[in-house]
Amino acid sequence: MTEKNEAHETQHHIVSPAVYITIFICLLVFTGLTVGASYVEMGVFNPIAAIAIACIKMVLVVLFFMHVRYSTRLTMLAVGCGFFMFLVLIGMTLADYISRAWGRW
Amino acid sequence: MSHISPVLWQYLVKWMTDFALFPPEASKIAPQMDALYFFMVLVSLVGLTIVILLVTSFSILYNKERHPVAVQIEGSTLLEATWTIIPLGLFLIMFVWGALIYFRVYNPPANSMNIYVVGKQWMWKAEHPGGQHEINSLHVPTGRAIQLTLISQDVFHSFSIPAFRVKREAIPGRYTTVWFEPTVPGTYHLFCTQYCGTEHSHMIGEVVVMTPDDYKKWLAESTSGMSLAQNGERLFASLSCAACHNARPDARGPSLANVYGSKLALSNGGTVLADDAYLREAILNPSQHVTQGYSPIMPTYQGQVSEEGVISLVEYIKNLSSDYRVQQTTNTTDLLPEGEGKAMPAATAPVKPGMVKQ
Amino acid sequence: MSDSSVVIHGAPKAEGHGHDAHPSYLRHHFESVEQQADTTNFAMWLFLLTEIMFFGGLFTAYLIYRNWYYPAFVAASHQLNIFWGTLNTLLLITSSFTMAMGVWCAETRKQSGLVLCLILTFILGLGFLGIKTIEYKEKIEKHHVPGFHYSLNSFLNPDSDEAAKAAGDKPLPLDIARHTEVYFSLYFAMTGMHAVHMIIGIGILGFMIFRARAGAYTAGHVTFVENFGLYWHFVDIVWIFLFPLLYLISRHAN
Amino acid sequence: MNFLSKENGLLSWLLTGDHKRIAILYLISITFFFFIGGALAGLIRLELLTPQADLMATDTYNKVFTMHGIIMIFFFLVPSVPATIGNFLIPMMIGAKDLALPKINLLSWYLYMAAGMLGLYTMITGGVDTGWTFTTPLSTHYVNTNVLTTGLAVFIAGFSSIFTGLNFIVTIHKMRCPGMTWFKLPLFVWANYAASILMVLGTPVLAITIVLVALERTIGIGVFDPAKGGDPILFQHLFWFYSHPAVYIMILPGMGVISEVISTFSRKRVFGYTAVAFSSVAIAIFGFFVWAHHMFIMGISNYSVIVFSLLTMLVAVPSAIKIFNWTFTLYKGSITFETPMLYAFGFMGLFTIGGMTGVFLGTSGTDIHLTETYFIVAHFHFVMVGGMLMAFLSGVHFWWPKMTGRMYPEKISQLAAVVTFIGFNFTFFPQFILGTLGMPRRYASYPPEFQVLNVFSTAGASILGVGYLLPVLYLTWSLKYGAVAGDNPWQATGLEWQTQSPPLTENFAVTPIMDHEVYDYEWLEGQKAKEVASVR
Repeated sequence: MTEKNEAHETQHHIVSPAVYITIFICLLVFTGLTVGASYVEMGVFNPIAAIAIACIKMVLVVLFFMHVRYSTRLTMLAVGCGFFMFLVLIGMTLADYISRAWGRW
Repeated sequence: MSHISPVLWQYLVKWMTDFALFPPEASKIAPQMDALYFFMVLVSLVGLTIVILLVTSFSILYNKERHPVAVQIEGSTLLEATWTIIPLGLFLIMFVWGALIYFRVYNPPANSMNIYVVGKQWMWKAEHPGGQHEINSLHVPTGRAIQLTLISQDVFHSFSIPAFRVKREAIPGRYTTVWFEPTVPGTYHLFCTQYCGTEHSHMIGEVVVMTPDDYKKWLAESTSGMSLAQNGERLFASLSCAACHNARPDARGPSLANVYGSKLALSNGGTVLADDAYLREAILNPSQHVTQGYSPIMPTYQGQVSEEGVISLVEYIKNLSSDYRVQQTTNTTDLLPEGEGKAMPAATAPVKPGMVKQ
Repeated sequence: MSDSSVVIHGAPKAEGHGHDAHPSYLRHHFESVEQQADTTNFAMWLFLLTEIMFFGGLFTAYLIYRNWYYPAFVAASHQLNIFWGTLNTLLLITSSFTMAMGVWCAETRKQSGLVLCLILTFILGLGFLGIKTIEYKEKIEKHHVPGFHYSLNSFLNPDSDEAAKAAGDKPLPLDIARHTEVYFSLYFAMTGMHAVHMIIGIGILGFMIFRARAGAYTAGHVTFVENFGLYWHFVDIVWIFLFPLLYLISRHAN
Repeated sequence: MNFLSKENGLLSWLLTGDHKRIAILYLISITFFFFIGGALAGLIRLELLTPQADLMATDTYNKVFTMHGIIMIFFFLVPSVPATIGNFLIPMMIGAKDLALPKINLLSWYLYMAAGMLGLYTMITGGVDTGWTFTTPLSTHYVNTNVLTTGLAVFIAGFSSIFTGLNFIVTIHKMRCPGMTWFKLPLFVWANYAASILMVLGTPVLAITIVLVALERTIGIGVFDPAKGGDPILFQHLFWFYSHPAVYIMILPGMGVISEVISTFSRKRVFGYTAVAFSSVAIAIFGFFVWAHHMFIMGISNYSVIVFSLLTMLVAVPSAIKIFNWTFTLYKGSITFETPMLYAFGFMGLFTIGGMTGVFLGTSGTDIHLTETYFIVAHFHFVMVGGMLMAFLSGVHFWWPKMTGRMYPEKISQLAAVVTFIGFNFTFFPQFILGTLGMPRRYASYPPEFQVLNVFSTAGASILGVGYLLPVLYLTWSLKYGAVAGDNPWQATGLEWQTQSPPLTENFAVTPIMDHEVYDYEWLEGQKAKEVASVR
């Protein structure tokens, strides 16, 4: 199994403070952006922008603060799996609610 | 059998002959559903027989005495593909067949007769369009498509008529529908099948299927004097609906004549089919369903009208094919035709000049 | 697990079981420190997956009702103070940063740095909860807590309410205003669940500060700090989504 | 010296980190809860002997069936095979010394016990009558029984289950012995791995749903309350998002047991190992996509009905694959008929019926007529009792020599297996007919024409009760008087059989190396020949 080998190579990858600081600044900037964006009238793009910025922030935190960028494939798979099921829960439930409005058939 | 007491014997005979093995088929959909049911029973039996036969014959052929050394077999892609694809094919047939029946059961024909059913802990209340009320029973004629519009006042209930093979949940706060066409006169069980609290098992009743003539007789005997629509008209007046929905040129609300079944353009840009569910929503949550061209001034009637009241209003609006009677209602309360009971005085709200139609 | 790596690193040790060969923190059923660290790290990730699904139910409910009751959600969101919300976001992101730095300190065996980072994270977390308390208190005073005493006044008469007035809200009809209660139900359920996670995290942080001062994490065994870091960042991520979803639904003039 | 005799005293058990001891603790506690649930089932059957609600009032009956459901599902079926047999054997099967997280494992048992005690407390102090499904708004606004404490019990039990599942996944990924690649894992491990995925990803959704129900009941938030604009169907979505995968949590480990048993007693590699392994994972994955088939008549959109019905058909296929693969494992084997094998045959027959009737319910058309009736009761009892419980008993008998070092008495246990099978069919087969007739579930009283079949069912339940009591008696007896089992009484190939019985605390004296294929009976013969040669 390769996961073990990878683990040996990557487990003690120490992320440097410079990376942390860069990410931290990015997060602050995106926080400002998301507050600013909510004051701009963009119609349907308001929620899209808000979610998109939140997703970018999340990806930054997950990849660097949580070290997924330097982790084994197994960890990446697990994270992917978690988000996939999260989307299944939301997506398939919402699919019911959205299609209810389509009328009977 | 002389040593068995005759009373006990009679009791046993009655007991054994009374019991049923298959429910009566009393609706048009029942034989169709049973066909699918028996198809699936057949498939199951064949499948089960195959498994039992194989297990038994392998057990006999390859038991330790007869076959002391096992032959190691890795597997067989061909065989495994066979028993993947054949069940899948059968299941897909069942799926399509089942979906077709599902379409039929929950897709009422346009000319069906509508009966409203309100479920509450722990009884079923049926409201016929002619104003006949029934509790824990439902009288229906043969040879006619009957549509039930169900709603619950409190918790989930489920309206089940096994002899018709139909069932639908009555949901709090929303209409659901189901339809059937009874074929055989008789009395059948009506159950609440969704667990609804202490007296759940007492929320049962009977469905009486009658010939059209008997049904007419029954209707005449059990009339309460006022049809649902008339009841709705009275409510319409007492809630002063006609103060706005009066079809005058300066009316602040849209005309309701022929609104049922039409496509409405809403002020938020969407269009919606004005069906029972929509009418109910528009009475209870009007600000979310403003017809295009009108201001959102209609107050909510949530808490002011019972579910039965909403049903009457919906039935009234459904049958409204001209604005004549609405205008009559606003002009005077005395002009109602005989037999409709005395309408409550229409308290017209003071008209504010700033709130007229845009 | 490749045969070679384990046979080389693991099997001979297992036979010998000499205590000098093992660090004290290696538990008996693991073959090597790497395996132990790897395993607990993976376990932590799996636990975070359960947390994703836990909040998933709330996010599903939120999305449905936001679609159904958008005007009510907009009006209700104007009751949240954007200043406190943004400040809280900044606090939490900063605490995430200090936590990440703490992990770095632990990995590079800087004991005083680790203690400092943990204390900073602890204080920032408490600050977040403090601000949350201020916000909750305001909601309680305005009767915006769903339930028996829920008041629609801010939405029926926005002029009587500073926050609504400031946002330029128009009076809502009763049937729309009613649904602000759904918003606040979700607001309290989501931020409440998040706060519960914060409180648990802060409790563990307090414990870790004491252990870190005793040098527990700077002697080579950093798994606990790393795994707690994962938890703390996850709580941060939840807030990263809660903030725009609850506070920023529509701040632009209607 | 073994894990049982290594340390003595109550504390050495209550504070143990040994997966085998925790498994024994679990085995004792789930047996306790099984018999409480079973007693409640007995009360239900007695009440249904007559059409009137005469043995107990309807509200008592409602409490009895609710507690029966909650205890059997959350305190017996969900932990049954994973937390007992799985806990005991998974580390041994993969050649590890323990589960990856022994403390979490112990915590899981304590959470389970706390939840169980809370459940019992609820039952004693008035019970709860919402049905195990906690349907809103009934549970939030209309009943005045102990919904909160029951909810808390289920919530805690959920975390117990999450921790067990998490522990298994981590262990299976990270703790395998040298040479133990994924495709050398016994199918029992695969099945538990699949079930664990469901536990980890599904259970939290139940947890948050219960929290929302509790908040709605106490302070009155409006998420599920139609009066405040909430949607009670959302509760159904969230509840079944867990509770449908939960049935796979219950059945998958049982399927794993059957794979092991059938292979061992026909002395043959499982036919199509890969297909069986992947079908477990397929069930776990597809299991997440079918939850709304519990809501076909509940007012979800018709488009959803079609999609969920189709996906349900797909999830039925892997189960069919398993049944046929087991059948063909027998082909050209060398079959013996010890008790575990008899239970496994029972499982195959009953699970086939249970699975096929599941297709009746997954087909949207027939579901309209059959759902919420005794048909569905019979269906899930065929899967859960006829399937899972048979598998559980099969597994307990199969690994009893390994766990205790003693053999169970063969003749009487074979009798018990046959009695269970007969009693089971008597109890639950009539319920299919009752359901087709339309008899609704959860009824304390019913129309008189249903009585004959109900009498059959109750009569069968009494036979079934005997069938379940017998193993408790003779297994307890065998602890002291049973024949000494030896390391590998069945001549099975799993790593767990290559160590002593009962095993050492650290399972293996020397870390094993998996140098042969899984279910490799020729390798086993070779080993035996070597041993014989070395003795000579």
